[in-house]
Order: sequence, then structure tokens, then C-alpha cells
Amino acid sequence: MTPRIAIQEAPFDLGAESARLTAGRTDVGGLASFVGLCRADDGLAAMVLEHYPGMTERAIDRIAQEAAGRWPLLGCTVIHRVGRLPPGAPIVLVLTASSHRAAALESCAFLIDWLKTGAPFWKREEWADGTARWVEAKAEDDAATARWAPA
Amino acid sequence: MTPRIAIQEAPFDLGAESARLTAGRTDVGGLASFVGLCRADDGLAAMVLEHYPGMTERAIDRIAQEAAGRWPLLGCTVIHRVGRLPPGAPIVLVLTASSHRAAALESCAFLIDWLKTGAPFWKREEWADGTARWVEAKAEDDAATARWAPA
Amino acid sequence: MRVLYFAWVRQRVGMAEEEVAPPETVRDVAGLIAWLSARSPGHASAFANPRTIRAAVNQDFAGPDHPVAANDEIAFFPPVTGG
Amino acid sequence: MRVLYFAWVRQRVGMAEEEVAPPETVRDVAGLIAWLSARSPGHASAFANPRTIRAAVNQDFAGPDHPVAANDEIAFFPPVTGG
Repeated sequence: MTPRIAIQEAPFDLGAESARLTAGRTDVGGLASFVGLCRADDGLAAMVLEHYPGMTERAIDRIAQEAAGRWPLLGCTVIHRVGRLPPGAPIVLVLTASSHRAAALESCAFLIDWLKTGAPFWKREEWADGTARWVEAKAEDDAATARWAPA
Repeated sequence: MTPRIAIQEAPFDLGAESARLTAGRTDVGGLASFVGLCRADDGLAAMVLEHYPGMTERAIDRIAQEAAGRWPLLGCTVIHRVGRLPPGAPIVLVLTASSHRAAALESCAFLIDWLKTGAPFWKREEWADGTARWVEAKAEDDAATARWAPA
Repeated sequence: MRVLYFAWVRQRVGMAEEEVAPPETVRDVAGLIAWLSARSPGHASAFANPRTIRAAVNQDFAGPDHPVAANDEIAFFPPVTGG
Repeated sequence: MRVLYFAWVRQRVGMAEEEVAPPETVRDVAGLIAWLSARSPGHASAFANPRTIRAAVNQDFAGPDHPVAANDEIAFFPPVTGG
């Protein structure tokens, strides 16, 4: 299983990415996806995403391989957008394919939880009044990632 | 939140259904989906799905309302195909939208687990050698549904 | 009383639905199964092992003790296998 | 040694990257932070609270005790907020 990993400014196409994981094969029984979008909290004008080119792709590839070791994955796609994104814009896509649904659902949740805490992305919020602030890391995201740690 | 529920022979369009839940709104932070597909286990020619018209829609609507009571959902779509489906064909789609990712991911898993045990669908497998057999219910599906029961 | 059959229950009974008028002594799902079983060899075959049969009364799942009445829609089918 | 800065660390330092040649006494991430802090008021401001700073050495997350060497790529940034 070779994960497909992309960091890009352009939007992604959920339907096309999903079709790419299943096209021409008949062993996929379940396909789980998660799309994270930019919410328009109280006067948010845009979200600006920055990342660490090189390290980002390496880190995501490593966690995708870890997921493939924990669940019998037949396919895995992670696309994360960077740059300036308006409210309502999709930011991140995680797609996992497996022969069984639990593996697809669990690995998808695992990967998005991990992306929140383990991939070098940073978000800056720009507000309608001209101010901007860097989003702070959340303790609840650390907790969500920690629940996947081996006991 | 009014769930969108459809029982149909036609394929569904994951991209279009996803766009329908987020179009024109900026409060959705997470969109989770699950697509179940027909696997080609050893010589399977087709899967034939039958359901109980009327009861199916009622039962799915009821469980979607239950999900909306347990998680703060902003949207929910369940599409289940019936009729004769070849290996590789998508069978079922569950889509959930929420402001936060955990609610979207958990409610999506809840709904697909429930569909396996609580909605009146039946699958018949047709084999390349001309034989056919009704799929038997699995104890593991009952267990998956049971884990969502209130403690 | 309208009775519907699905999946292999339908195949064994040999029809998808029928209108029936059981005697007043048939008061619940279990009683209806016993009465239907005597209607034909197909019915008898379908209901031979009641543990493999599920029922719905007016489109809600119902156990063997659930009452049945003249205007009800009753359905019999195997454990469900959707999703 | 190549040093990269991201997010508000980059903004405070005032540049995205720089080549530096610290003395041999700078052997680990914590030592490098102390040495860089003395380079400018911007550096000092960026590293004022080391608890809010994360580091990577050659594109792997690294703690304060992680060794640093002449040909390494070292990055400093806040806790990540992607996804």
C-alpha cells in the first residue's frame, strides 16, 4: 500500500479521490473519509495555512505507514491544503480503504487525529477587523491523539 | 437537521452528496463519510439487495434522529442501493456533518454499524457457477451495534 | 390482515404478500406464525425454525409476544444483512 | 548549519531561514536556542518562552537534548495546528 500524499493550495475533489482508491479493483469493502473545513467563527475573514515543506510529507508518509501496519489498508490518501482559505473552504482530506469497514473507519479517525498534533502545519486566523492571530494548539487534540497510543 | 434518506437502484455521487451538505454554509467543520462496496469474494457474480419499502425509510429516519440527539449534527445523508449490484459497486453511503470532527466521525460509524443490524435489507449472493445464497447475519455486526448502546 | 414476506422467507412461502383472516384465537406474532405454518408446505418450510425468523408489525420490529390485529401489516423475514 | 523558522517564530525572528555557525560549545537544541537568542532582539523575543517552542532536527521532531551538528537542518516553530 503506497499512500497518496499531497500538500497543495488547490482544492481537492472528494469524488475523484475516492474513485482513485477503488477504480478497477473489487477487494475494497469500505471506504472512509474525513474532510475538515474552515468554519466562519464570528467574523473570520480567512484562514492562512503554513507548513514545513519536506518534513510535512515525510511525517505524513510515516504515519500512513503506521496506520497500514495497524489496520489492513488497501489504500490511503491524505491531502492538506495550504495558503489562504476562506470560510467554508475544505482544508484537509483523509481517505482510507480496506476490505472491512471497521479498519477503514478507525484508520481514518486515527489519521485525522494525528494530523492535528503530529504534522507541521500552522494556522493563522485573519479577522474582518484586520487583526490576525495564530491558532493555538488544543489540549483536546493531544488527548485525541493519545487515545491511539499502544497501551 | 432533516436527514436525507434515499433507497435507490441508481449509483450515488459521493462528491455531489458531500457538496450538498456544505453548500452555502460556513458552520461545518468536519464531514465524515463511509461508502460500503460489493467485494468480489472468490467467484461472486453479483449481490442482489432487497428491502422492505416503507419500513426501511422509517427505520433509517428514526436512527438518524437518534444520531442527531447524540451528536450535534448539521447534516446527515444515508443512501442505500437495492437491486443487482456487480462486484466493485458501491452499495451504501453514510455522510455526517458537524462543527467538530469527533461528532462527524463517531456518528458516521454509529450509523453504518446500525445499518448492518437495524435496517430491513437482505443480501443474496449470486455466484459464477449459477448458485445463489442469502447472506447470513454476522454476530460481529451485532457486537458492533451493541457498543453504541447507552451504558 | 396483510402479511409480507422477504428474502428466503418469501422464496419458501412462494409469494411476496397475502391477505389473511386468522381466527380470533390468533392474538400475537407467535400465534400467527403457528397458524400460517399450517397453510401450505411452503409456509411450513419457511417457519420451520422460528429462531431464524424476524417479524415487524406495522413496520416496527416486533417479538413473538407482540399483539396482531385485523388491520395490521405484518412482515416476516430473516435477520437483516444490509449496509 | 541551516536554521528554519515557522509561524510566529518566523515573524518574531524576522526571517524564514538563516545559515549559522555556532561555536563548538553549542551541542544540542537547548544550547542552540540559547545561542540564537543572543543574535537579535527578534531572536530573543521568539525564544523568550522555550516551553512554547518546538524543534525539528533534519525534519524529525527533536527535544531540547537532541544533538545538533554543522550540517544539520534545524527548525523552530510553535506547537502544530493543522488538520
